[in-house]
Amino acid sequence: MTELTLAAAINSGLRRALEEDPTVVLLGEDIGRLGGVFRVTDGLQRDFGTDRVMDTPLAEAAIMGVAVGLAYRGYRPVVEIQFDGFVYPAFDQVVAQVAKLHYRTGGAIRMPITVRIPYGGGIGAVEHHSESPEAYFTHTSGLRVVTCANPQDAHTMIRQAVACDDPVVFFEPKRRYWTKGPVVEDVDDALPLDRARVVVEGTDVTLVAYGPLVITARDAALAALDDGLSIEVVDLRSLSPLDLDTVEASVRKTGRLVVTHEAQQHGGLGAEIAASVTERCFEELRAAPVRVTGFDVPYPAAKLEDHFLPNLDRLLDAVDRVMGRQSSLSGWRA
Amino acid sequence: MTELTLAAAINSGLRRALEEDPTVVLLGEDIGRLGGVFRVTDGLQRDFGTDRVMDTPLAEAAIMGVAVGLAYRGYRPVVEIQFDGFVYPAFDQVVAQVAKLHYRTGGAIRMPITVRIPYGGGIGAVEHHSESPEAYFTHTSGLRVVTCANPQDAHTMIRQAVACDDPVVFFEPKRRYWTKGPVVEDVDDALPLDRARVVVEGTDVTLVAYGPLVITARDAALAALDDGLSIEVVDLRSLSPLDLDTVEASVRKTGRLVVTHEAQQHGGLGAEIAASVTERCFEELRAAPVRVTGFDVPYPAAKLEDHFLPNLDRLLDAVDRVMGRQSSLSGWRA
Amino acid sequence: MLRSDVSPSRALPGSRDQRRTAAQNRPPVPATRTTPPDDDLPVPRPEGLLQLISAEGVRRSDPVLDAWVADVDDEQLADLYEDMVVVRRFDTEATALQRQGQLGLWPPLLGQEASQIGSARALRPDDFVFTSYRENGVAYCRGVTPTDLVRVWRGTALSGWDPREVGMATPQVIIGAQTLHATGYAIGCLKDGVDSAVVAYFGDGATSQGDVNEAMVFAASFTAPVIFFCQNNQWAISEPVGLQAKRPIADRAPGFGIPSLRVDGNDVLAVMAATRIALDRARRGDGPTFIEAVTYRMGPHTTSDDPTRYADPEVRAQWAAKDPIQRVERLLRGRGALSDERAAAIASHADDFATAMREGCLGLPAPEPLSVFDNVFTTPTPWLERQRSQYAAYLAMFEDAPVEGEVR
Amino acid sequence: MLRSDVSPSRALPGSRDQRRTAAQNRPPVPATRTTPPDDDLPVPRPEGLLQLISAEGVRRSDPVLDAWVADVDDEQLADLYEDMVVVRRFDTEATALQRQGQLGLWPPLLGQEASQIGSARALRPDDFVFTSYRENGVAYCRGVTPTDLVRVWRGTALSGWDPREVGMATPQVIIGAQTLHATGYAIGCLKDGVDSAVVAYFGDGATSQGDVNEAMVFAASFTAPVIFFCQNNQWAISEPVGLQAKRPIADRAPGFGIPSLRVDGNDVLAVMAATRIALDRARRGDGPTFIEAVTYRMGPHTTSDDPTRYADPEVRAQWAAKDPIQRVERLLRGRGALSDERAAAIASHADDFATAMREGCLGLPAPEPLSVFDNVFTTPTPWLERQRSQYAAYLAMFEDAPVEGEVR
Ligand SMILES: Cc1ncc(C[n+]2csc(CCOP(=O)(O)OP(=O)(O)O)c2C)c(N)n1
Ligand SMILES: Cc1ncc(C[n+]2csc(CCOP(=O)(O)OP(=O)(O)O)c2C)c(N)n1
Ligand SMILES: [Mg+2]
Ligand SMILES: [Mg+2]
Repeated sequence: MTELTLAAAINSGLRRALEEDPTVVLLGEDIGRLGGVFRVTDGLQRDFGTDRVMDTPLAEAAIMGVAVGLAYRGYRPVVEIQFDGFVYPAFDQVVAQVAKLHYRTGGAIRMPITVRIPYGGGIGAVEHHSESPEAYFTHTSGLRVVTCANPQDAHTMIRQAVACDDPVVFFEPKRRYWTKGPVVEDVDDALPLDRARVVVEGTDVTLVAYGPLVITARDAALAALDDGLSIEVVDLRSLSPLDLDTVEASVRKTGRLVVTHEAQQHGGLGAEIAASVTERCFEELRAAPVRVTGFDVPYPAAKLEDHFLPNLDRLLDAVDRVMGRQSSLSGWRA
Repeated sequence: MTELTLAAAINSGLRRALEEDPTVVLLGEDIGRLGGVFRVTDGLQRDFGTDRVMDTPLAEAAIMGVAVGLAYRGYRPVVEIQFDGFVYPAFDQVVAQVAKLHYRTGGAIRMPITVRIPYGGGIGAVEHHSESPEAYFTHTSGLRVVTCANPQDAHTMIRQAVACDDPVVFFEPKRRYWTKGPVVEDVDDALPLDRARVVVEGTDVTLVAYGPLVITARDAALAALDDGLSIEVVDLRSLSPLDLDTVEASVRKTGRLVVTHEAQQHGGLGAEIAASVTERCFEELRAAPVRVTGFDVPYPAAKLEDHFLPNLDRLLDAVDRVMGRQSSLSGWRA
Repeated sequence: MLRSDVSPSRALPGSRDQRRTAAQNRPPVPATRTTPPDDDLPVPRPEGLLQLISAEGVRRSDPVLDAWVADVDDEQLADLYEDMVVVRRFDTEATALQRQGQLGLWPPLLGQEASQIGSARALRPDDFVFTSYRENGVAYCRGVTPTDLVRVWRGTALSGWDPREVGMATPQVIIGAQTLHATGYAIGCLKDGVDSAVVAYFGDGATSQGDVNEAMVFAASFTAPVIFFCQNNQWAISEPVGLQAKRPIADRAPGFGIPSLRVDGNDVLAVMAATRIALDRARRGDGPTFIEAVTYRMGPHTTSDDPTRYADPEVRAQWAAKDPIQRVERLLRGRGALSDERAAAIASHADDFATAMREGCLGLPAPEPLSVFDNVFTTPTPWLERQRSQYAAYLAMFEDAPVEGEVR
Repeated sequence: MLRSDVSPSRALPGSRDQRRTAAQNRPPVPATRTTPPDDDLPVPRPEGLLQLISAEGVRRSDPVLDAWVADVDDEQLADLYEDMVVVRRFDTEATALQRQGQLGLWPPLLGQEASQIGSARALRPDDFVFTSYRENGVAYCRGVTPTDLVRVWRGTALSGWDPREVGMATPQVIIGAQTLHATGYAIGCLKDGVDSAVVAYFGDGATSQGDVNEAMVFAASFTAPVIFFCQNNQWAISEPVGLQAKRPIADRAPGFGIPSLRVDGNDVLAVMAATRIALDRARRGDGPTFIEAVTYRMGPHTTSDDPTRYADPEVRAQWAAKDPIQRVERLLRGRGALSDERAAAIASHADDFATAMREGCLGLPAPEPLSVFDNVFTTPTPWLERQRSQYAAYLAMFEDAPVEGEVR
C-alpha cells in the first residue's frame, strides 16, 4: 500500500494495464514526451515506447476515429482528451461510432475503448477548461460512463475501464488530481465498475454525489452531524448505467434525496436520478428530491466560478430544504 | 387561411422570413437546386437567389462555423442539418460557439442562428436517420430548443425562431412533414415561442408530449375517453427553456403526470420534466410521474423501430399505471 | 505518375490578373501562380486521367501502368468483365426490389462498376476495407452473399455481415467517418508488423468533411498503409463536385504529404493498376496513397432521389458513352476473347445471383421484438434487463387476450 | 511567389525506392514522385522562405516583394520596430503578472512579434480579425487597451473587449474553430459588396483540425476574402510541427485551390509584404490566400508549461540568433535611422504601456456575483430568473448574520 495522488494513481493504473495487456495503446495530445498536461501519463512513453503511447496530431475527431479503427483491428485504445471542453470535436465519432458499433454489428465488433477526460471546474481556468459534459454521454446508449473520487478508485477503476470490453468514458475530477490517498494495486474483491458505494452511512437524508463533489458531500455529512443530522453519502462512481439499486436502498431508508453535480441542472444527471428514484420509491419519499448543481448558464469566468459551483454551504442549505427546515428557499415563490 | 402540409408550412414560413429580413440567409446541403431532401426549401433558391439560399460543401461543422461568422457580420443564418444523425459533426460549433458567444462577449455579439433539424423515427429509415438528439441541446445553456406538432405552429414558430435574437435549434418532426392542417400566415397574438400549449383539456392525468408524439397523445386522450378517463394533453413546443408554469398548472389540477418522447429515457428531457414537476408540486402529485420513451438502446433497425418508439398503446398503458389501474407493470418487480 | 506535387500542367494562366493590372496599376504578382478563376470548369479534364482501355475499347499502352497489370490476360480481363456484369445485374435487381417495396432504400452504383471491381479485385483476403453505403460492388468482391447485401436495406439488421469474416467493415452512413477507422486499422497493421493494407472508399462530397482531411493528416504522420480511394462520381446528392473542390480532387492529397493518382474510374484495368501501385507502396512501408477514380453516378443518389431536378441528361449521355462494361466487352470481342457462349454464361450467372438476392431478401425473417435490447453492451446490464422485462410484460398483455378497458 | 502548386524544388528523390528495387524486382515507379521519407526534416528549410530583412539585419531586395512595401520608409520601419518592442515588453510584463499570481494564465508570444505586427499593421480598420489566444500583438495593433488585454487572463470576464469596436473577435480557445468564423464573416463581406478582408490567425498544430481544413474548402468554394495566417512556431505545446505535417505547412493550401506564401515569420517587412499581397487578392475578389509565417515559440506554451521536458535549448539558441526585433534594430542603426534618443523614447513608451497594463490588471473589479446569470440570452427567461432569485435569496442569508444550525 502506497500513498498516491489521484493523478499518480491513474498513472500507475495505466502502467499496469500496459504491462498486463499488449493490445493496450494510449493515444492523445502531449501524452508522450510531456506526459500529459497533468502528467497523468508521465513516464509511460519512456517505458513502453512510442508504439504503445502515441502522441497524435491535434485533432480529437481523428484520435477517436483512429481508436475505432484500432479497436476494429483488435487493439484496446485508451484515448486522452486533454480537457473536458475539447471532447466536442470528437462527439460524432463517440456518439455515432464508438457507442453504436457493437450494437450495429450485432455483437461482431467490440469497442473496448477508454476515453479519459479530465473534467470539472474549481481550478480558476480559462474558458472550455472547466466543463462537466457527462450528461451528453450518459444520455448516449452504448456507452459506459464512470468517474472516480479518490486515488484507490482512480487506480482500480481505470484498470477495470481499460479491461472492459465496452466503451468507457472515464471522467477524471481534475481539481482532485492532487488529492492524496492510500492505494493498493491489487484489491481482491474490488467493487465492480458499474456499482455505486455508500461512503458515509446515515439515516435522515441520502446525498448522491460523484467525482469532485464526493469530498464536498462527505464534508457536508460531517458538518451536519453537529447539527444532529445523519446524512448518507452515496458515491455514484458509475454514471451510466446507474447503480440505482444502491441509491434506491438508501432512499427507502432515509426517505429523502439530495443529488449534486457541477454540471448545469437542466437535463443533467441529477434529473435522471431524481426521476428514477421518484418512480421507484414514490411512497417512501417524504420530500421532493432536491438538486444542487451548476446553474443553467455557460461555465462562467474564473472569478465567478464560486457562484456557479455547488459547495458545502449550498449542500447544507439543500439538506435543510429536504428536511423541511428553514432554508434559503423557505417560503420562496417565483 | 390555406391547407398546408407541415413541410409546406415551414417552407412558407422561411419564404416570409426571407422576404421580411434581408439579413436572413439559408445554408445547407442540397437546400438550393434540389430544395432539400424533404423539399422544405423548395423554390426558395429560385426565388431568392444563390446569395440568400446557399448550397454548401458537405461539412456540418463548417456550415455551423460559417453561420457563426455570418452572425458576427450581422446576418441571420438559418442552417439546415439534413438529418438528425448528421448534427454531431457540428456539435462542437453549436455547444462551444453558437451557445456561448453571447455570454462570452457579455452581450456584445448576438447569435441569431436558427438550426433546422428534421428529427425522429417512424419512417423506416436506415441508421442515423431517425434520431431524437434534443436532450444534447436542451442540456446546453445558451440555446433555445423548440419543436412543432402541426402546420400552423410550424409556420409561425419557424418565423419566430428566425426572428429571435438568440440561437434556436428548431426540431422538425419529419414523420409529420406530410400531415396537413390549416395555416394562417399572420396570426395576431400568436403564442410566444417559449410557451407550451394545452391542446386537450382534461382533469385526471397530464400527458406532456412534443413534436411527432403530440398527435399520438391526442389520440390517446380520445381513446381514454371511452374509458371514462379525462387526459389533459400539453404540447410542450419549447424544449428549452421549458414552460414549466403551464405544465405545473396542469399537474396541480390533475395530480398525475405522464411524459413521452421518442428519445432514449436515460437523461432524456422527460427526466427533467418529471424532476422539475416533482420539485414544484410534490404535495399535489398522487402518483410518481411516468415516462414513456424510446428504450436505452441505439436507434434500432427499421423493422424493430415499432418496438422502440412510444405508441398509442404504450401511452395508454402508462396512463393506466399512473392512475393506479392494472397495467403491464402492475405488480411488476425486477 | 505518382503526383507528389500538383502537376504544373494544371496550373492556370492568371488571365484575370493581366486583365486588371492595366486598370489598377498595382505591383506585379506572378501571373501563372493564381488560383483557377471561379468560372473554371470544376469537372476534371480527361487529359489528366490514367487510362489503359479507352471508352471505345482500345487498349492503350502506358509505360508505367502496363507493368502493373502484365499478368492480367484476356481470361482474367473476362473475369473482371464478368464481375462488372454481375454487379450491375444485382444492383438493378436491388433497385427493382426497392421499387416493389421490398427494400426501404437502395443506393445504386450504376456506372461505378469499374472503379469498384478494379480496386477491390486488387486486394488480398487479409487486406481490410472500410466503405460508404454505395460500395456493393466492393462487397461482392469481398465475398458478401447476395442476401447479406440487402439485409440493411430491408431493415432487418443494422449490419449485413460480420466484418471480420469478409474483411470489410459495415458500410458507413456518416459521410467520411470511415476514413479515420481505416487509418486506425492501418496503424494497427503497422503495429502488428504485417504487410496487409487497408482501403478507405469515399465519395467526392466526402472530401469536404473534416474527418477525411484529418485522416490524411494522421495517415501521413504515421505512414499508415492505407489507400484513400475516392470515387468522384461528380455528385453529392444534388451538389456537383465543383461546389466541393475548385481543383481536381487528386490535387488535395500531395499537400498532406500523400502522393495521389488520378485515374479513369470507368477503366477497370487502369483502376486495378493504380490500386496495385498504391497497395505496393502500403505493403513496402511507404505509407498512404490517394486515388481519385473519375467516374459518374448514372443513377439517382438513392431510390428516393430525383436527379431530374438537378442533373443534365446530356452530360449523363456523354458518360453513357464511356460505359465501363461496354468498353471491356468491345475489347474482348475484338480480340475474340469473349465468345457468345461465355457471354451467355456470364449473363445467366448474373441472373442467378440476382435471383438469389431476391429470394434471400424475401426470405429474411423479421427480427425478434425483444432483440431490440440485444448487444447494446457485451454483457447484460441490470438497467437494460429491467427495461427488457418490463417491455416483455407489456407485450405479454397482448398475447393473453386483452380485456377491453384494461388494455388496448 | 504565389504557389498554386507545391514547388517541385521541394519534391524529394525516391532514394528509398531505388534502394529497394534491386532487392525485390518490381515494376518501376517514377522515382522523383514519392512522399518525403519519414526521416526527412519536418522543419521547413530556410531556402523556401520569403525574406526582405536577413537575420543579420541586411535588407535583401526581392523583385516581387519590394514593390509591396515600397512605401515603408525608415520612419515607418522604425514604427514597426516600436510596435514589436512594445509588444515584447507588455508580453514580458504579463508573464511577470502571472508569476506573481495576478493572472491565472498567460500565453507568451515571445519570438512571434514580427509575424503578428507585420501582418496586423497591413490591415485596415474595416478589416476583421479572428485569432487564437496567442495573438496579443495583433490585438495591440487593433487598438485593444492594456487592461482589456489581461481581462480574460485575470478571470474577471470571458471576453476582453467588444469585438466590433476593435475589429477583432474574442480570441478563440478551441483550436481551429475561428477559421470557420473568419470564412463566414468573409462570405458576409462578399454579400455586403464591400472590399473588407478577414484574417484568421492560427498555429501549426491547428492545421490538423478538421475545422481548419473545412474552412479552406468553404473559402475556396465561395471565393471568400479571407487570409489564412498560420504562425508556424514549430510547436503545439510539446508536439513538434513534424508530427502534424510531413511537408511544409504552406504546401497544404494549393491542393484546396488556395495559393500560399511561405514567409520568414521573424521578418516584419516580408510578413507585411506577403499580407499585403494576400489582402490585395482578397479585395479584388480573387478569394483566399494562405500564409505560413515560419517562426519559433521562444517561451513556454503558456505560463503553466515546462518546455524543458521536450524542447532542445540548442534549437532555441539558433532561433534566438534570428530574433525579429534585433534584425530591424541592426538595419535601422546601420542606416542611422534609429537614434539613441528614439530608442530610449520607444523603451519608455513600452514601459508606460506595461505599467498601464499592470495597473489596469490590479484595478480590475471582481464581477458581481449575480452577474453570473447575465447575457445567457438576449432577453431574460423565467427559468433563469427563477434560479437567479433563488441564488439571491441564498446569498442574502449570509448577509443577515446567519444563526448557527440554520445556515452555515
Ligand atoms: C455527416 C453526414 N452529412 C450528411 C449526410 C447526408 N448524405 C448522404 S449521402 C450524401 C452525399 C455524399 O456524396 P459523396 O461523398 O460524393 O458520395 P456519393 O453519394 O456520391 O457516393 C449526403 C450529403 C450524411 N450521410 N452524413
Ligand atoms: C480543440 C482543442 N483541442 C486541444 C486544445 C488544447 N491545446 C491548447 S493550445 C494547443 C496547441 C496549439 O498549437 P498551435 O495550433 O501550434 O498554436 P500555438 O499554441 O503554437 O500558438 C492545444 C493542444 C484546445 N485548446 N482545443
Ligand atoms: Mg459523389
Ligand atoms: Mg504552434
